Amino acid sequence: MVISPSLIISSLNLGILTILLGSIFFFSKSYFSKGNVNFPLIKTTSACLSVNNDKEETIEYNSGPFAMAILKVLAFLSVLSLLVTCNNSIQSINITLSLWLSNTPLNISLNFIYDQYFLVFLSVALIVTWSIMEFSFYYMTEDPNSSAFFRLLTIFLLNMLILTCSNSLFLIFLGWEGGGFLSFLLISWWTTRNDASSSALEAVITNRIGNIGLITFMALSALNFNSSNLTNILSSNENLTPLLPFLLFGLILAAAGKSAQFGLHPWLPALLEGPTPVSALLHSSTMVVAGVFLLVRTSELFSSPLITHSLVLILGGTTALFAASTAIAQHDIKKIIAYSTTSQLGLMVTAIGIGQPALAFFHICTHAFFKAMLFLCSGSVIHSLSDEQDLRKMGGLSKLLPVTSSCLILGSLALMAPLLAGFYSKDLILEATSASVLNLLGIVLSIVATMLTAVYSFRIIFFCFSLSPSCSSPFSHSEENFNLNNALLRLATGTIASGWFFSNLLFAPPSFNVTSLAKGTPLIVPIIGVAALFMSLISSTSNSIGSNAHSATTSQWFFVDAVHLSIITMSLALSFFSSRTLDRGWQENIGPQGIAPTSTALSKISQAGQIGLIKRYILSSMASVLVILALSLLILS
Amino acid sequence: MRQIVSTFLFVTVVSGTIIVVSSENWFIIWVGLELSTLALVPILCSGFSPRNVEADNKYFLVQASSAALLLNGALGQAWLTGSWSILDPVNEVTSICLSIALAFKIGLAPVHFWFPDVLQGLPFFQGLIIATWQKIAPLILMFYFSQLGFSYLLITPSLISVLIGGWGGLNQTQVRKILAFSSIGNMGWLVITSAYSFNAAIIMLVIYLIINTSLFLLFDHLKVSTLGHLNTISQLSPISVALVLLVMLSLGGLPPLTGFILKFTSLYFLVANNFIILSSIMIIGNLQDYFFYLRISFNTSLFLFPQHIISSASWRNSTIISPLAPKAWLSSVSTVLSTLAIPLTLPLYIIT
Amino acid sequence: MVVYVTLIVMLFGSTLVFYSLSPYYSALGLVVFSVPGSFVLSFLGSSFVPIVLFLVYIGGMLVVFPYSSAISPERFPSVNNLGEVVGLVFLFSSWVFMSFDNFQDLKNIFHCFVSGESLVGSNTFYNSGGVLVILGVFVLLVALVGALIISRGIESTIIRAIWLW
Amino acid sequence: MALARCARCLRFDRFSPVVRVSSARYASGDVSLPGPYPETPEERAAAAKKYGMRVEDYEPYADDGWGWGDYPKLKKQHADDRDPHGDWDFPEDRRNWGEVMHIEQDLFVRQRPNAYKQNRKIPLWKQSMILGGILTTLATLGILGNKYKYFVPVGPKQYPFNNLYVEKGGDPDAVPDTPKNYTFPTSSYI
Amino acid sequence: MSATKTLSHAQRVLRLYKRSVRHMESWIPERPAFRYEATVLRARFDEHKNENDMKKAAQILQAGEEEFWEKQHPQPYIFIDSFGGTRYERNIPAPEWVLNKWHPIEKARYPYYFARREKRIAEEQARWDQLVEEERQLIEQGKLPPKEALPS
Repeated sequence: MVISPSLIISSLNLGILTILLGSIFFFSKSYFSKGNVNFPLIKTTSACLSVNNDKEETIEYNSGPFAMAILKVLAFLSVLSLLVTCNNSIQSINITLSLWLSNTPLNISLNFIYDQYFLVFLSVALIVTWSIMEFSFYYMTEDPNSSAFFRLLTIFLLNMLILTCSNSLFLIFLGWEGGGFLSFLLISWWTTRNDASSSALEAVITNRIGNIGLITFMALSALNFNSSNLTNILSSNENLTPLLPFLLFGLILAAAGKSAQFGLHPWLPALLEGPTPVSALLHSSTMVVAGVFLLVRTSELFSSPLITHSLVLILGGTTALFAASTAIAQHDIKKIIAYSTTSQLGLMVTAIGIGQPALAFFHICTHAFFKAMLFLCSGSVIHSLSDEQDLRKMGGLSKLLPVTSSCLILGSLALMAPLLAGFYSKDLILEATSASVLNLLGIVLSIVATMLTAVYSFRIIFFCFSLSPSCSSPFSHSEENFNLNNALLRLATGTIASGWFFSNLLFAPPSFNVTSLAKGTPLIVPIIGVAALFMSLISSTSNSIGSNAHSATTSQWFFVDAVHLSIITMSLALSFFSSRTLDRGWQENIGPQGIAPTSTALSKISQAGQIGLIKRYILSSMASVLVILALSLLILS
Repeated sequence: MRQIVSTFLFVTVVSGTIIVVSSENWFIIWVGLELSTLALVPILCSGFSPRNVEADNKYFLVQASSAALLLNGALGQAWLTGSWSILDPVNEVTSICLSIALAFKIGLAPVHFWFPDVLQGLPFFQGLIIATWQKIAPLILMFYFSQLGFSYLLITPSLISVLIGGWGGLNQTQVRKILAFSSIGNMGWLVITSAYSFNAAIIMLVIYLIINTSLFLLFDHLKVSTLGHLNTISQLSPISVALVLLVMLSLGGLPPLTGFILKFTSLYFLVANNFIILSSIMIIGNLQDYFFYLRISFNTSLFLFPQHIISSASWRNSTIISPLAPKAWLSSVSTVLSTLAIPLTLPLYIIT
Repeated sequence: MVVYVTLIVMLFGSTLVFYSLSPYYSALGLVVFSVPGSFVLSFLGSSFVPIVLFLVYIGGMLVVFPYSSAISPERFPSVNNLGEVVGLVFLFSSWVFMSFDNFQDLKNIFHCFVSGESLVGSNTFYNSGGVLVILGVFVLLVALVGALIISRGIESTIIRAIWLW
Repeated sequence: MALARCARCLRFDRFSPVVRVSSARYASGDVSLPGPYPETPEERAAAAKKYGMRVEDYEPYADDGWGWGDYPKLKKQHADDRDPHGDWDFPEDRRNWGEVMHIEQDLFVRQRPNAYKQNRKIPLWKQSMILGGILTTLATLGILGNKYKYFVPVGPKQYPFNNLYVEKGGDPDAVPDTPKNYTFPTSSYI
Repeated sequence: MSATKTLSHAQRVLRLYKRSVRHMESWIPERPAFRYEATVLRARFDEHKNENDMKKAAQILQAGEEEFWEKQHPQPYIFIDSFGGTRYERNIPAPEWVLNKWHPIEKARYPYYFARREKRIAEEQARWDQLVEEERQLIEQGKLPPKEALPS
C-alpha cells in the first residue's frame, strides 16, 4: 500500500506546523465586503468597524479573520489526522530533518516525534485556540492594535506545538523559551499599566527559574548520554546511576516552574493582568501544561527511585490543596478560575507522581476544553460588565447572558459531575491515587482539593447568577455576537464529549482495584463541599470578619508576602559586599569606566601612524617587520 | 575609459589571479601577481581625481616593492633548492622574504599602513576590487605557505592585525577607512586560521569575500562615505537600511547570520589546537570591530539626524535600481548570501 | 666582481628612473640600466638575448631622448634628492649581496627554470621557454596599455606621495 | 574591624569615581553626590542642607567602609505605600521634585514587588508562622503517610485449569503441575 | 505638593465613615443585607454626631479606627478605574508634548494640524508670559508674598 497511515499523519502534521509558521508572517489585512453573505463574521465586523454608509462596503483592517480561518482549517486537518490514528493504532513516528553541527561531539538535529500524545494534544490545542481566537476577535475589537495580538497568539500556539512535537532537547527548549517570552509579551499587553508590567516581570523571572532546571537537564544529558535526543536518553537510562538525582531534580524544577507548582506558583495568578483571551490560552492548553507535558514525555526516567515519586506526589497534592483553598476566598472571577487551574495542575502532577503519566495527559486534554470555556465565560461576563471583574458586583447575570451562564455552570460541573469531560480523568486520577502504594497524603490532599473545587465552582455560580443584580448597566447585546457564541458552544460540546471520546476511542484507561468507599469518594465529596458552601453562605459574612483563617486563604497563605521579603533580604545581604566592591567598586574603574579611555588612547596611537606618506609607510612597515623578526629569532633561539 | 579597454583590463586582472592560483612555479606566480597589479593600476585611477591618483600611486608602489621582495624570495628559493616549485620546503631567509611580500599584498598588520589610505582614496567599486578580488591570490599563497610550517611568522602579525584593525577603526568617521580596518582585522583571522586548517581558511575566505562584496556594493549604491551621511539611507532607500544593518551584523558575526560561521569555524579550529589565550585576545579585537560595526548600524537605522532640505525632501522619491543592472543583481545576491546563507555553509563546515 | 659592479650600476639606473623628475634623467636611467643588464646576461653565457636587448634599448632610447626632450623642455632638469638614490642603491646591493653571496651561480636559476637548458641561442623560445615568452609579451602589452591610460590622464595628477618627505 | 579595612582597600572610596556610580547620582545629575562622611556638626548641617532635610532627620550611613559617604539613611518605603491619590509632582512614580531617594531606590519603584509592605493587618511574624505551620503540618503528614500506607492488596488474576494453560495455546502434552494459588506475593508491590 | 498632610477631625471622621461603608460593602455581597448593615453603621456614627467634648470625640474616633482596622476586608472592592483597579492605567493616551519630539520629516506629513498647533502654542506662551508678568508686578507692589525657591 503506497499511502500508509504514518505517511498521512506525518505529512498532515508537518503541513500543519508549516502553515502555522507561514501564517505568522502573513501580514496582509483581510478584506471583505458587506455583500459577502457566506462569511459568518460580517455582523461583528460591521458592528466594530468604521462603515462609510454611502458605499455599502465594510473594509476590515484586521488580521483577526485571517487567523481564525487558518486555525479553523488547521483544526479540521488535525482532527483528520487524529481520526486516522484512532482507526489504526500507530507507534510514534520519528522524523529527523537535518543533521546540525554533525562533527561536534554532540550532534544536534531537528528531530520531530509524532506519537499519540502529540496527535491528541495537537487537535485539542488547535480547536481550543481556534475558539479562543474567535472569542478574542470579539473581545479585543476596541484595542488599538489587535492585529498584533492575534499574531502573538498564533506564535504562542506555534511555540507550544514545537515543544510538544519535538524530540530533540534543543527544540524543546526553543518552544519552552518561546512560550516564556510570548507570555511575557502577552501579559504586559497593556504596557502602560504598571501592574501588568510587574506581573510580566514576575512571570518571566519565575520561568527563568524553571529554565534553569531544564538547562540542567539538557547539560547533564549531553554530558551523560552524549545526545540531545529524548528517545536516546530515555532508552539509555540504565547507565546513569550517579547523575540521576540531578537529572530528576532538573526535570522537577522545570516542571514546577512552568506549570506553577507550589513554591513557584505566584506567576500564574499574575498572568491575569493580560487580556482574558491570553489567560484562557495560557491556562487552558498551552503554557502551564508544558511542564506536565515534559514530565509525561520523560516519565520513564522516574522509574527507578521511589522517593522521587513520593516527592512529586506531595508537591502536586500540596499545590492542589493550596490553590483550591486559596480559590474559595478570592473575589476576582478570573483569579478563582486561575487558582482552579493551579489545583488541576496539582492533580496532574499527582498523577505523574503515582506513575500514571497517561492519566495526567488525559487530564490535560479534558481540562483544556472546560478551562478555556470557563475563561471565555468569565471574559464575556467581564466584557458585558465593561471590565468589571469583581464577583461582588456581578449578580443576576443569568437573565442577561443565558449562553454564558449556562456554559459557566457546565464548566463548573465538568469537574465534579459524572459524564462530563473533567470527571472522566479526575475520577481516574483519584482512583489511581487511592490504589497507589506510595503515600497516604496524596489521596487525602487530592480528595480535599476535590471538595474545595466544588466549593469555589459553586461560589462562582452563586455569586454570578443567583444574587440580585448589583452591577452597573451591562451591554445586553453582547451575546448577539457570533464569535462569542460559536466559541462558547464549541467548547461546551468539547466539554461534554471529549472525555467520552478520549477514554473510549483513544486511550485505554487502566483499571484499578479500589474499595467502594474510595470509588464513591469523587461523587460524595463535592456534594459535601457544596453543602458546606451553602451553609457558610447562609450563615454568612459577618462572623468571618477579621478571622485570621479567612485572610490567610484570601491572601494566599501569606506566601508572597513572606517569601518576597525573605528573598529580597537574603539576596541583599548576600550581594551587598560584592555589589559594593565590584559593581560600585574597583571593577567599575577597571571595567566600564576603564576600558573606554584605554581603547581610545590606543586607537589614537594606532592612528598616529596614518600620515599619508608612502615612504614612511614602507619604512615603518620594514622597521616593524624587522623588530618582529628580531624578537621572534631571539625567542626561538 | 573605453568599454573594451576596461573589459580587457578586468579580464587581465582575473587571469592574473587565476595564473597565481593555478600555478606552482614561483616565477609564474610572480608574473601573475605583476600582471594583475599592472592591469589594476589604470582601473584604479580611471577617475583621475587627485586623491584617486595618489591612492593609485601608493597602491602601485606598495605592490611593486612587495613583488620585488617576492621575486627576491623566489630567486633565493630557486637558487637554494634548484627548483621553482612552491611545494619545496623553504628556509628561513626566503620564507621571511615571501611572507613579508604576501603580507604586504594583503595588508597584514605591521605592513598594513597603505591599505586604509588606498581604500579611502578610491571610489567604492574600485575599493571593492582591492578589498576582495586582489586578496584572493596572496591569501591562497599564504594558505599554501602556512602549510609549509613556520607559523610564528604568521601568527604574530595576524594577532597584531586583529588588534590593530580593532583599534584603528574605533575613532574613524570615514566608512571606507572603517571597512579597511575591519578587513585588516579579518585578514588576521583568516591567516591565523590557515595555520591550522586549510579548508577552514578557504571557507572563511569565501564567506568574508561575499559579505565584503555586499557591503561595498551597498555603500556604492547609496554613495555614503562618512558616518554622518549614513542616516540619509533611511530616506534614500528604506529597504537598504535593513540590508546594511544585517550585513554589518553578519560581518561582525552575529549567530543567525552567515558571518557567524566565519568566526565559529576559526575559533573551533583554534580552540581545538589549544590556542585558547590568543584566541581570546582575537575575540577582544573582534569586539572592537563589533563596536564600530554597531556604530554604523546605529547611524544607519536608529538615529534621525537633523538634515538639510535635500535629503529630508528625498524620502518621497526613493531611488529605484532596475533588477537588470548587474550591480543591483550582484548586490542583491551577495546580500542574501551574506545574511541568510548559514544553512549553506554547513556542508562546507562538515568537509573541513 | 665585475658582475657585482654591473649589478650595482643596474640598480643605480633603475632607481634613477623613478627618482627623476624630468624625462631626461629617466631616459638616462633606462640606458644606464640597459647596458649592464645586457652585460650580465652575456656573462651568464647567453649571447643572443643580450644583443637583442641592447639593440632594443639603444633604439628605444634614441627614440625616447628626442621625444622626451620635445615634450618636456624644462630648463633645469633635476633629480629628487640624489643622496636617497645612492642610499637606496647601496641598500639594494647590500641586500642582494646578503641573499646571494656568489653571483656566478646565477646560472643555476636560469637553468632550472628553463628546465636545464641554457639560453644559448633562441631555440628555447620556440620549444620549452615559449610559454614564458608569450606570458612576458602579454605582461608588456598590459604594461603598455596601463601606461597609455595613465599618461592620458596624467595632466590632472599630483605625485605628492613620492616627493614629499 | 578587619572587614572594614578590606572594604576600604577594595573600594578606593571618595577619592575615586567609584561613588559616582551610586544610583542617586544618576537620578539627580549632581556629581557631588554623595560627598565625604560628615564628622563635625557643621558638616552634618551642610550635608542635611544639601539633601534638603532637617538636621534632626538627617542620619548618614555608618562610615565603616561600606557606607555611602554622607548619603542619608532613609525610611524603606515602597512606592505602593505612598498615597496614590496624593498631589505628587510626578504622579506616575509618586515622587516630588528634588526629593531625596533611598540609596537602593530600585527596590522601591512601582515595578518591583512591594516587599516592605507597611501597616499589614496581620504582622509579618504571624504571617510567616501561619505559613510555616501549614507547611510543617503537611511535611509531617507526608512522613506519616510514607510510614502508614493505605491500599488494597491485589494479586494477579487466576483462572482454573492451570490458568487456562491449554486455552492460552500451551502444549497439551506437557502440562505443568498446578501452580500455588491464593497467595499474595508481597515482594512485587513495594 | 507633598502627600503627607495633617487632617482635621471632621476629615478623619468622614474618611473613616466612607472606608467602613466601602469595606462593609465588600464583606456583604447581597444588596439588602448590606443596606441594613450600612444603616446600622450610619446610626452608630450619628449617635456621636453632636459630641462637643473634643477629647471624648477623639477617643471615640480612635476607637472607631481601631475597630475598622480589626474588621477591614483583606480584598476590598476597588473601582475599576481607581488605583489598583482592573482598568487602572490601561491604554493611557500619549501626552501631548510628544508631538514636540517629532522630527520635521514626520511633522511635514500633517502640515495643517501642526500649523494650527504652532499657533496655539504661541498663544499659550503669550498668555503665560502675561500672567507671570502680572504676578511679578503684584509682588513688586507688595500685594503678593514673594515666592520661595524650589528645593534644589
